[in-house]
Amino acid sequence: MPTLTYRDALNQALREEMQRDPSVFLMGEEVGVYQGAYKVSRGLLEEFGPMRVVDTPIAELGFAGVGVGAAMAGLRPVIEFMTWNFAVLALDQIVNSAAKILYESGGQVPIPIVFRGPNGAALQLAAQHSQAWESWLAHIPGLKVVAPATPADAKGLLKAAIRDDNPVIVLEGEMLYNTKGDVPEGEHVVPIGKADVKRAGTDVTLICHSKTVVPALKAAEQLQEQGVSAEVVDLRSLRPMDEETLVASVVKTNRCVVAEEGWPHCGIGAQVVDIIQREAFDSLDAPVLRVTQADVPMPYNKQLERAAKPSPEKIVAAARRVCYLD
Amino acid sequence: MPTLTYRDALNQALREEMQRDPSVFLMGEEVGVYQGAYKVSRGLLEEFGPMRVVDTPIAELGFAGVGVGAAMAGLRPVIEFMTWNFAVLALDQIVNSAAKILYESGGQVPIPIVFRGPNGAALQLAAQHSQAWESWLAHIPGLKVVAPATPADAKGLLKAAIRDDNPVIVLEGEMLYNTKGDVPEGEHVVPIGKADVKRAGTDVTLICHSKTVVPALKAAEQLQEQGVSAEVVDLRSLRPMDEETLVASVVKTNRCVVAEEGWPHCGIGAQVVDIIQREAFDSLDAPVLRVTQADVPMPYNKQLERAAKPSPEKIVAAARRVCYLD
Amino acid sequence: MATATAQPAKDEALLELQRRMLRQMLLVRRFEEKAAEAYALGKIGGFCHLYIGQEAVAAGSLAALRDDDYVICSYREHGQALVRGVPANAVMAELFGKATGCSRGKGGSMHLFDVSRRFMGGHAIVGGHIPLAAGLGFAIKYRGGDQVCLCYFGEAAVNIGVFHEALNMASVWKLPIIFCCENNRYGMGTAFERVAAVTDVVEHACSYDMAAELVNGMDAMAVYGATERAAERARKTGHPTLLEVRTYRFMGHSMSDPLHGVYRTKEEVEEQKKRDPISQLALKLKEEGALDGPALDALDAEVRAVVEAAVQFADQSPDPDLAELTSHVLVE
Amino acid sequence: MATATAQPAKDEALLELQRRMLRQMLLVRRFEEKAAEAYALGKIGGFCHLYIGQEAVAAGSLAALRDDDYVICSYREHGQALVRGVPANAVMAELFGKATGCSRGKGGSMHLFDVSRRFMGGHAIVGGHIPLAAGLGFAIKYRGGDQVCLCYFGEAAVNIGVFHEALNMASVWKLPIIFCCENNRYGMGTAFERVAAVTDVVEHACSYDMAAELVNGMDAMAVYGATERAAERARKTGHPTLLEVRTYRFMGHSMSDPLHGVYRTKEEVEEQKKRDPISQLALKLKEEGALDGPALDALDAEVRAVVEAAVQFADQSPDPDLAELTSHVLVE
Ligand SMILES: Cc1ncc(C[n+]2csc(CCOP(=O)(O)OP(=O)(O)O)c2C)c(N)n1
Ligand SMILES: Cc1ncc(C[n+]2csc(CCOP(=O)(O)OP(=O)(O)O)c2C)c(N)n1
Ligand SMILES: [Mg+2]
Ligand SMILES: [Mg+2]
Repeated sequence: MPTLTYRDALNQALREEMQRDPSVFLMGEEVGVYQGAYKVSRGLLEEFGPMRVVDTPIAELGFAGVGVGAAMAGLRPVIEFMTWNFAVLALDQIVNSAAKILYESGGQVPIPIVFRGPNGAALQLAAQHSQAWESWLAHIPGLKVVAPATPADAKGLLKAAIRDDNPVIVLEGEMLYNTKGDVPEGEHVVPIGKADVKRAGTDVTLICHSKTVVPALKAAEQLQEQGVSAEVVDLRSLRPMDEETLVASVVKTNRCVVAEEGWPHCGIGAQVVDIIQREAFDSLDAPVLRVTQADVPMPYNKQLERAAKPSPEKIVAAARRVCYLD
Repeated sequence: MPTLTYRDALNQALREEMQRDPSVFLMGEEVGVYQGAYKVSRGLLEEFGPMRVVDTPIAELGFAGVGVGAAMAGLRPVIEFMTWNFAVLALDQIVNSAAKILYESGGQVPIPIVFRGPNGAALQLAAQHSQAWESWLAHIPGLKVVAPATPADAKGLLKAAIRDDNPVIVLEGEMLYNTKGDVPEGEHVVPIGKADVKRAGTDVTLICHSKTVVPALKAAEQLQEQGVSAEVVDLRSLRPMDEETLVASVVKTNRCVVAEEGWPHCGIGAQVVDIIQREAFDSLDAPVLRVTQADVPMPYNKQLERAAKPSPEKIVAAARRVCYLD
Repeated sequence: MATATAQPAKDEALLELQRRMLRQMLLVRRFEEKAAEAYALGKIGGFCHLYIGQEAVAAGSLAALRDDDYVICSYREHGQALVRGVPANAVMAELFGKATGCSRGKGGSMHLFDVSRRFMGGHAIVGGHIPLAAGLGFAIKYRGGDQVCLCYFGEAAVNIGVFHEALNMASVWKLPIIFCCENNRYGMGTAFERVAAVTDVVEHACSYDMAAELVNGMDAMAVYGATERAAERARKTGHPTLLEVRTYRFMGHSMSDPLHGVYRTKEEVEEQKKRDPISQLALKLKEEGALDGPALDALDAEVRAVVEAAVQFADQSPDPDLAELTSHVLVE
Repeated sequence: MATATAQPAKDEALLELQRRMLRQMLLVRRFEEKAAEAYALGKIGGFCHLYIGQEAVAAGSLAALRDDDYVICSYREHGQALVRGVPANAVMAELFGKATGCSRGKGGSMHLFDVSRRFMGGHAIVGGHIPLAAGLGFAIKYRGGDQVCLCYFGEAAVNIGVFHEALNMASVWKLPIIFCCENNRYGMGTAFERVAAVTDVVEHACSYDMAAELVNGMDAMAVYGATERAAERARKTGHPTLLEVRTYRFMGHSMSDPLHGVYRTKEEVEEQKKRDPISQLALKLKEEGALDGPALDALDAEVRAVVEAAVQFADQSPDPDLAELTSHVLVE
């Protein structure tokens, strides 16, 4: 199987879907001439031309709306946000148009659209440019939300998103774009709504997604050295959420830690906790603990930023606490 | 103590604070000449003039930003959103300006601003006009979020919000504006961050806020008739959240139901569950259950709408389940 | 001579068009009068924004469109829906929240949809549907069609940012859109001049290098002509047009609103009612001998019957099944 | 005669002003050259947008302001901060993320603040600070002051809705604001003409009934003059002004960006560099005999020393205490 970066896996998914279906097009800031702010769309303008790879003005709300309008007419737009930080300006169109028109119209107008781009913090980009929006987006009925952690999942979930007849949010990671992994060639579609056990274990379940899969896997290694066998479950899909897989893991391990990049209050982890305590109440030997970004706007200073982010150490510490080792 | 409507309690708080502090002003759509879309600002234009009661164009993002800018210069704006549904357009200014400037500036620029208006569904206003945004707003560090349920709390929390040197979100309820209650005259300030036990009980804790306090109290009455003593805890403040009061109640009752107007996935209730299971793990005799809006865009049809909303019956049913009565 | 015989035919077609528009306007008027009654009886709920006074805009502009063109509206869209041909039964049933409504009772007054007529909905966030119109225009161009997209919005929407974002993109990308601003001078209780630095909406076209026209919205024929010119421009060159159609609403902002309120005088409303687009067109047709009193009465009786039937249909239709609560959240 | 003696004095003041602006521009240039070095060494992180090429805009416009006026900027604000008088030490330390930085190391390059100089920050969401400027202007008017608020933004911000919302409110309410659009022809890698229907930003002033001026941004004196006229208008009448200042950035969009990239040619950049605002002003002063080679060298040496000291200061300053992570989230 070829090894690709996460970036190239996304690029491959876009290219293959655009080749496959002429109604798929890509629109966003700098996606064309500039080849993508993070080069995810490299080469696509040359292959598909300016009608299918469309550079926009800086007008997030407007071009998100253009995408929804085009989807109303049956096209399959992929709207790239340079980062999800800027998509906050476009939420009205995502939430009030994309997520609601099917329902409001009594089922007449499907909105087959994808909104994608990097989510969460990169390095030292400070408060306005370092935000993780998954819990906001996952809150909204009428959307699907996925957050791939590996190149293979990036390709497979983006393909699934483009083929889905509903609005799908794809949360990527700037810090993931350069990571490498095996990626199946051609037809590789990962179904939306399925979590993935990235590492099996028996003593504690570490639930994570997107960028936090990396520290969770590192934490699992460290825990292994400390005699604790951790199972790492990657949510992959944040809406719908794969309750079955999560609950099955916790029923086995009896202990659980949830890690996420976002803020704690009403984060994705809170919802995971809600599910676990409800569906695995009798299996739980300890409260579920969470590892999140510190409850602060992201600071610029490197040390402070590091202290603000989830880390393998923080996950290990939480895992040890739910195992009553500390 | 005089009896006032929730609407008039808010009006009184605004008037008193504007009389008290000349740097307080009110800005929003229809707040002046029209006397407020829901008449919360009735009479204020006449008393304070057009520089302090400012009618805006329909430009939620813009006038929210004007408010933040004025706060940067030391004024104390109260920004009214006709409803929080429209404030989705203004989130960039709330989240990226109001909530972050103090931090980004290393503490130099406080933002003493209030954003207020009715939140959640009224009657048959359909999907775009019936949304409850509390979990989104409470997610953001740098904000405080309150949601009064009674006229007295409406007055006291709005006064506290206006006097606070931080950005405070005040979530009101269109369906609450006409409700009546005793309201202390003059200086009545309810501290932000304190929950309120609206009814004492011993068998199960019902946690609620804003509009769900009414069905929760009704549910408690019905439960009483069924021999179950329910304690009703009104969160009042959604950020910060009064963990102490919540946990103390559940430690006493050992059972808990959380009701809210918003959608289930990553709602306020998920955060409450996270707190309860973490801090009262050993006291819990059953999983915490939640009552929320159905996970759908709000339908227009009256019957469907009723089925979508939380109700005393749904709260009773959940309470009976956590008491293992059904 | 060809022209000599063609002339009367053309005139006849023109009169026919005007009679058709008159009927449509009457239908809208009578429909909404009934809707107001039903609202007072609690059969219609939520927000209900009447179009009374503005009928010439829908009738005139939609007459210039083809069946395969797209139409998209704000929440004040009963008139456009009816003129576009959405059956009165389906519209009234939607206002009643019934399963037979054009949005199955799930949308209500502000969200009328009929995809079979390319009627792409009413939308309730001010300005929110303007970029959707740009997207529909984008899809037309993407597919190489010669359709147009007609987008209605109020003058107060000009103050919201996304209007500008959409107009700029429509112009840069040359999208076949007719932006039809129904300037009725008020956004809720706020007079436009109190919140807009420039009250001539057409002025905004300059900033986007867009064709524009100021139109008398009380004259259905004027609206028809301007829309036809804009549609031709869009079909032939792909270029968008901004129409500022000056009109007036005779009723309150919505059914929960007083008729004139504090923001305008009773006299102003009365004065404006003298420009009633329906009486004006009826008078014109009478003067031209194309319509007599009995014919007008017959027309009125006919549309009243349609509306009466619609109310009965709506009344007798069932509510959506409770299972509909969770359907249409996603395409399965 | 009074005028005869006044003339030389006025000339001398003018020359003095130009020498001061020259020094400020040199300071900005040398500062940023060093910042680029420090970035390459990993001492500065995140996004770092250099101002090189645009120095005449900050120098010219800020010379027309009073100390009690407000200034607010986008993320490309090193130049404005330095010219406004924020000490080079504090700016460099901020870029280094140090506790001695003007935002205590928590803001970084895109969020320089100095309230003591009414420097109300760099802001990183395109267009997001434009309504903040309107709010600062509102506060001035609210208090009855005669200050102005000067707001800098790039031409690409004109495409985002909130620019329009803010301009409209500033005009309707007559707020004393100078909207200074630094039109450097590119927003990241996108040429303005590819994404804007009308590339003369001043055109937008018409839609808001606002005074406007097109300014040569490579000429500090031209910028000074236009800003002074706008400031006078604001102080005397409260009216806002839109300045479109044509300039050019000599570097990439940010430090992570190639110098010219695929979106513009090397030749174009080289051609533009011939209009370097610093060389132009230096040449002019030389031609007028107001500055000689050695004096220019001395000036350059002086600012280089200031910058060198700033780098040392930043380097030696401590990181913020880890406890700072949770301070300043809220006012206690
Ligand atoms: C973004 C937003 N803000 C506020 C509202 C509330 N609102 C509904 S209609 C309206 C007035 C709109 O006026 P205009 O655009 O002139 O249209 P008209 O009602 O006159 O047809 C307002 C303020 C809304 N629906 N959306
Ligand atoms: C709303 C938003 N969208 C996108 C970005 C990413 N971005 C940062 S700067 C920039 C270009 C801005 O260009 P311009 O306004 O001309 O200013 P310049 O950089 O030329 O000074 C973009 C697209 C952003 N910061 N904010
Ligand atoms: Mg109007
Ligand atoms: Mg630029």
